[in-house]
Amino acid sequence: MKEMKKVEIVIDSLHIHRVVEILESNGVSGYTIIKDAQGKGERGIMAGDELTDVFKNSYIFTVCNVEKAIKIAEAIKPLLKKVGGICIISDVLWVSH
Amino acid sequence: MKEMKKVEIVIDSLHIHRVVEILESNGVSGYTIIKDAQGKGERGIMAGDELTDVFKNSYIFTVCNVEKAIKIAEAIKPLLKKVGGICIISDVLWVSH
Amino acid sequence: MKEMKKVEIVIDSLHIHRVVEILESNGVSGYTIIKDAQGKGERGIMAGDELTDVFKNSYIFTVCNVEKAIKIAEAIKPLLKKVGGICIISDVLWVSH
Amino acid sequence: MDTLLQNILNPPILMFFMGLIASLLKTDLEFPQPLPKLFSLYLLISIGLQGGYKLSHSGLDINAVKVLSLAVFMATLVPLYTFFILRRKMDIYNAVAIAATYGSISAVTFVTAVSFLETIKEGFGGYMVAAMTLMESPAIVVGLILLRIFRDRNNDNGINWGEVLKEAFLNPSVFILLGTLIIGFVVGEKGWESVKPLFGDLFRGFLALFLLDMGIVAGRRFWDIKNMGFFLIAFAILIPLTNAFISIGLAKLFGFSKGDALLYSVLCASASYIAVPAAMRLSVPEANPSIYVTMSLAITFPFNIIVGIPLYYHIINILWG
Amino acid sequence: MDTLLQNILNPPILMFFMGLIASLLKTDLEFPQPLPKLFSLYLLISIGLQGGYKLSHSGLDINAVKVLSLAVFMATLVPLYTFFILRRKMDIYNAVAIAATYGSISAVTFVTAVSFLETIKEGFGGYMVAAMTLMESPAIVVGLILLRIFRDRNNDNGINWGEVLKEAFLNPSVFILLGTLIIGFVVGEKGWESVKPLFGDLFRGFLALFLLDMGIVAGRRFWDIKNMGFFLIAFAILIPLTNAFISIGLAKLFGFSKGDALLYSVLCASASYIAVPAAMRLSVPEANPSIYVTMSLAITFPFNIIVGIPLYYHIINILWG
Amino acid sequence: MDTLLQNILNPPILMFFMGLIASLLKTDLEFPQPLPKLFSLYLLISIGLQGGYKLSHSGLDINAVKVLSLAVFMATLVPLYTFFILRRKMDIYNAVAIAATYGSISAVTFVTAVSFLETIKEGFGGYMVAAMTLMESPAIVVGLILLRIFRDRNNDNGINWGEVLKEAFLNPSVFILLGTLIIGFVVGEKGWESVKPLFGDLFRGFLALFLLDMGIVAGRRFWDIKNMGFFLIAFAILIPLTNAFISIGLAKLFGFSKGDALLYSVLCASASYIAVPAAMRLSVPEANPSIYVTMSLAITFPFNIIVGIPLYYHIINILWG
Ligand SMILES: Nc1ncnc2c1ncn2[C@@H]1O[C@H](COP(=O)(O)O)[C@@H](O)[C@H]1O
Ligand SMILES: Nc1ncnc2c1ncn2[C@@H]1O[C@H](COP(=O)(O)O)[C@@H](O)[C@H]1O
Ligand SMILES: Nc1ncnc2c1ncn2[C@@H]1O[C@H](COP(=O)(O)O)[C@@H](O)[C@H]1O
Ligand code: NA
Ligand code: NA
Ligand code: NA
Repeated sequence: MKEMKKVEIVIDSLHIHRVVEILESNGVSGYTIIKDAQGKGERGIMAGDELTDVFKNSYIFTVCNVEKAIKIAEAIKPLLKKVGGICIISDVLWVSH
Repeated sequence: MKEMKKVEIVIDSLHIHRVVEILESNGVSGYTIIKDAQGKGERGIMAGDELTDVFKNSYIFTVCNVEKAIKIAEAIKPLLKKVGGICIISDVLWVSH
Repeated sequence: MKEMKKVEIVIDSLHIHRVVEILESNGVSGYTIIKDAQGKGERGIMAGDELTDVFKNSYIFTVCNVEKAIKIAEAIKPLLKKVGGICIISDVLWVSH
Repeated sequence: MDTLLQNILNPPILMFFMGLIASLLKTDLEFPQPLPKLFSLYLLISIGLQGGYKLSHSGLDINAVKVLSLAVFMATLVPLYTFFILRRKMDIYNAVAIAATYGSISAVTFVTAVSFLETIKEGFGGYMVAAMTLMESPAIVVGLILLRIFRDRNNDNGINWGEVLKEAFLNPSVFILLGTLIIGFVVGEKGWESVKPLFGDLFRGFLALFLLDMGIVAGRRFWDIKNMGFFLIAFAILIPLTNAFISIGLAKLFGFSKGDALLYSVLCASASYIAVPAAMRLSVPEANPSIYVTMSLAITFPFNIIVGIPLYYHIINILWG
Repeated sequence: MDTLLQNILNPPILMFFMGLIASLLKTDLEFPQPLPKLFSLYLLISIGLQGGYKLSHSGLDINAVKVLSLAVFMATLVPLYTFFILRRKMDIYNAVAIAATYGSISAVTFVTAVSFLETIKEGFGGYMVAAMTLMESPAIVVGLILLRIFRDRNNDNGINWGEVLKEAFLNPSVFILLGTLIIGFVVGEKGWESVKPLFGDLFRGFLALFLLDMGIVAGRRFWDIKNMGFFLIAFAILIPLTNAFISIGLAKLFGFSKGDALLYSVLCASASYIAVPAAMRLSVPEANPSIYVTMSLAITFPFNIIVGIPLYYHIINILWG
Repeated sequence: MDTLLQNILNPPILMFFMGLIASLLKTDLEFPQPLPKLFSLYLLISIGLQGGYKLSHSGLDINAVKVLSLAVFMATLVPLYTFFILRRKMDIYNAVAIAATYGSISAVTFVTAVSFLETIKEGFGGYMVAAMTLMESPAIVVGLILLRIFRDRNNDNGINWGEVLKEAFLNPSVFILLGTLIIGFVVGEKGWESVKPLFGDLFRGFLALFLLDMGIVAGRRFWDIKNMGFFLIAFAILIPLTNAFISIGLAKLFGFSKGDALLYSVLCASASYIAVPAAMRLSVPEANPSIYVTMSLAITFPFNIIVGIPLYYHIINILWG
């Protein structure tokens, strides 16, 4: 089992493709997306009940090594600053296959 | 990057608003909800396939400091005791924005 | 609060029942499933937009003690090797109820 | 026997069987959410609009008032008497939950009875939908009052009555039925005609789709039945029969029309599997949902739509002569 | 007054009220996604096919060209003049977003006006749907040009124009309307007849379902209104009125038919709550969506379908004599 | 040429193009799940009920038996001969998966052919739906037997035959078709009439919606095509043609009616993209789904509904004279 980092991001659904671009440009081996998430934060409630995706969040996480995790964190900060959302990093053991 | 706690809760969808009340009364900066989750536990299978939300779970997590995390854990115990569900706490690094 | 392990698995939806079998055969006290997940990995993009579940992922996690976690990891490797997906393990505190 | 066949050999009922078989054979056939929700919302809206429209023709005469009062009467009586039967065999929480479940009604059972009447060209009053609406909530309130009275004081982890009453009187089913009843009542001929292609003509088709899903869901709970013990299985069949007979008696006594009598008996015989379970889960979490939902969904519902409806109608035919 | 009643007393509008009340009473009534998406896609496809079919009969004469040009004219004028009004009261970002919102249109408001015309048997040109389609995008472009011009240079966190223009001209609403317009145009009588049972006959019913959902969603935003300040509330009612009056004036000047005039005024008076918010969220994230969405969804939309449509029609009736 | 135009210029096919363009232009137009599932379930139920109803009139005569046997024959032959062609170019796993895909059928292609026949007022036998149902499963079984025979012994990570056979004969598509066939057969005139407004009249409309979605999904896979190599692209067009010609030959030989011949050839020419991929993913995970799904969804399906159907019909017209 390899020691890796899990990077989790929550952002409004309209901007999820931006996050994917950042992950891919940092050469992660993969990622998992859960498209429909609700939530609340600085920008208020995202109830996901609109006809538009403006008030809907998406959740995405990737498992990668610490170097990539840091690079991703740096790359994603300005995006979060501009459009909102959160990014957290934690330790995981990857059951390599 | 700030060291924070991630508090995750799984509970039947009908009671998710109770969890939200507890989180807000503890002044978390936000939370993320994934409305539709299935699962199995002491109370048996929650297949989420009924016409009612009685057999459906929801998943919610919040990122907050350790003090709040502990307060939330204490506040949520009686609810979980009564209606079921789980609550887990883990360490995360918040990529502050 | 008990120290436990959180075992997370992402696998294509068609094979989720196999994972459940493995978890139950290792006597976990429960598990939580999020049925619809998209993602990308070695096997390419799983956009979850097909008429079949072939290109859709599911996400499942269980909270259990370290012994079970290791057993599960061992038992799930061959499955992941054959059909793809990932499995990660992390530390959590279980707010016992 | 002939009516029984006639009842079974129509698409909705057969679709129910098909769904039942599908999940007994463990095929992956399913209607993922929110499709079942769409079907049930459609049926409620459609039955409400039609009911309101019919009501705007028939009007609320003395006869209607009579029917409505008897509806409320049974919706209050059933949870009461069943509670005391149940109490002998189980803890108060499950007793309350099951009593409330059988005191309330199942809209789809009602709807199936309506389309049965249409098939055999038997009329009924527009106020019957109003009667159904009135019968949804009382059982919940009665149940919780019983709980309050008989629960041992020392563990009164207080019910949130505000929340509960809201669940009882403002749950989506009740609200939609009420709202669409009013809308159907006020829009009149022209208004109804404009939405009839969706809410009128497609009714049977959607009922078939919904029953297909009901069959699937009921099938999933099928195996829970045998774990349930003889008493509860017997209860899930005998109580509906009892309620049907009582209500047919009342209907005869108060001179209901045949059609009204059937719908009335079906309402009394049916058990809730949407509104009440949600309310009970919130107010009596100590009760085990898989017991009361399985009883009403996997036993009473199929029993009513397959055997019950034609049986009750047969009896009514004999009594009304 | 009579037309007002006639407008209100039909199922779709009443369903909107029902939805509104449902969420004001905090019932759990809701249409979970993707049901609202299904309804809105259905309405867009249906209006497009019908429009194209009508167009294939009427054809694109000089009159049509006139209407289309005036449509584009107003769609460009409105975001311009409203921007300068808004700019006095708020930062450039929100000013741009709100201006774009009111410069564009609401398909459902249009659709409601169409069914109003059908109810009172007033005809209109097949090109009106084309007009609506043309009016969706300009406001977005105008808004972003204004942003580019007036934003202080030093923080130009560059707009991705490619993405934005795609959002403007290739957003799903515009694309579906355009596509189905063409399809409706080419398939002719036989083709239209084959899909009419779904896209024609069920139209009113689906509109009712969609408005029920719109009522629920609008109700959820209802309380945000009072936090919004007098200026924005006034704006959300007076600007639509102004746009309606201007457009009615133009319609009279250029000799529109009554039906065309109503639909034209309704388009100018309506505000977008799907296409534009999405585009603004992507290109002007600094603006607060809950302001511009609440204004168009919870104030302007209800105002238009309840008061606006009959009012504009009343005025047109007087002017056209 | 004329039939080709007639085939293309109807709403469903044009909607397919619209969807295709939508995703080639990268618009966000999409039908989120479970809407596509709703449409496909609807089409299966509708085709099953109609087929069963037609069957209850025509009955299962010798001619029907003949058609059904030839259906099974081709469903067994195609995966066999294609396997050996494929085996020369690729590993056994992908060879099996692709062979099974082309051995089975596509219900929507069939349905499109049915509505093509209706447009040109050409009749066909009620047993054709039964034929389709019989043709879904054999290819899966044949494929897995081939796998078992030719796979090198030393890595036999055993197939779970129980699971696989269930997937083959009890997958939702087969089950629904079978179930609704029976229901349509037994309910008769009255029963069918009661659900016809939904399952009959709306058929074309739903087909249009579904093809719109198919276009979107096919468009997404469009770019995968060029990564696929000449052989597989050629295979995805030439094999359907070959199967169509063989089946037309057989149809002529055994004296099928024109309508039956077309549907038979379309079934043989079509490839599965729902039932078989699911079964293959479970039983042959070593094969790459994005190959066999892209081939059947992005090449063979469009080819059949746009060029294939009118072409096969043209040939039949010539041969039948
Ligand atoms: N403290 C938090 N814990 C969990 N999720 C959060 C937190 N803060 C924000 N989020 C999520 O991130 C989304 C956007 O956050 P914000 O930009 O702060 O509005 C919110 O809607 C939540 O879903
Ligand atoms: N050990 C566990 N790991 C993950 N999820 C669990 C676990 N135990 C319970 N859950 C989740 O919590 C829900 C309610 O648990 P319970 O109240 O024990 O039935 C279950 O349906 C699961 O979704
Ligand atoms: N590095 C990763 N981080 C997060 N999720 C992953 C990662 N790699 C694979 N996955 C998930 O596992 C699924 C199957 O992975 P694979 O078998 O590698 O295609 C992918 O579709 C993703 O959802
Ligand atoms: Na009852
Ligand atoms: Na406007
Ligand atoms: Na084939």
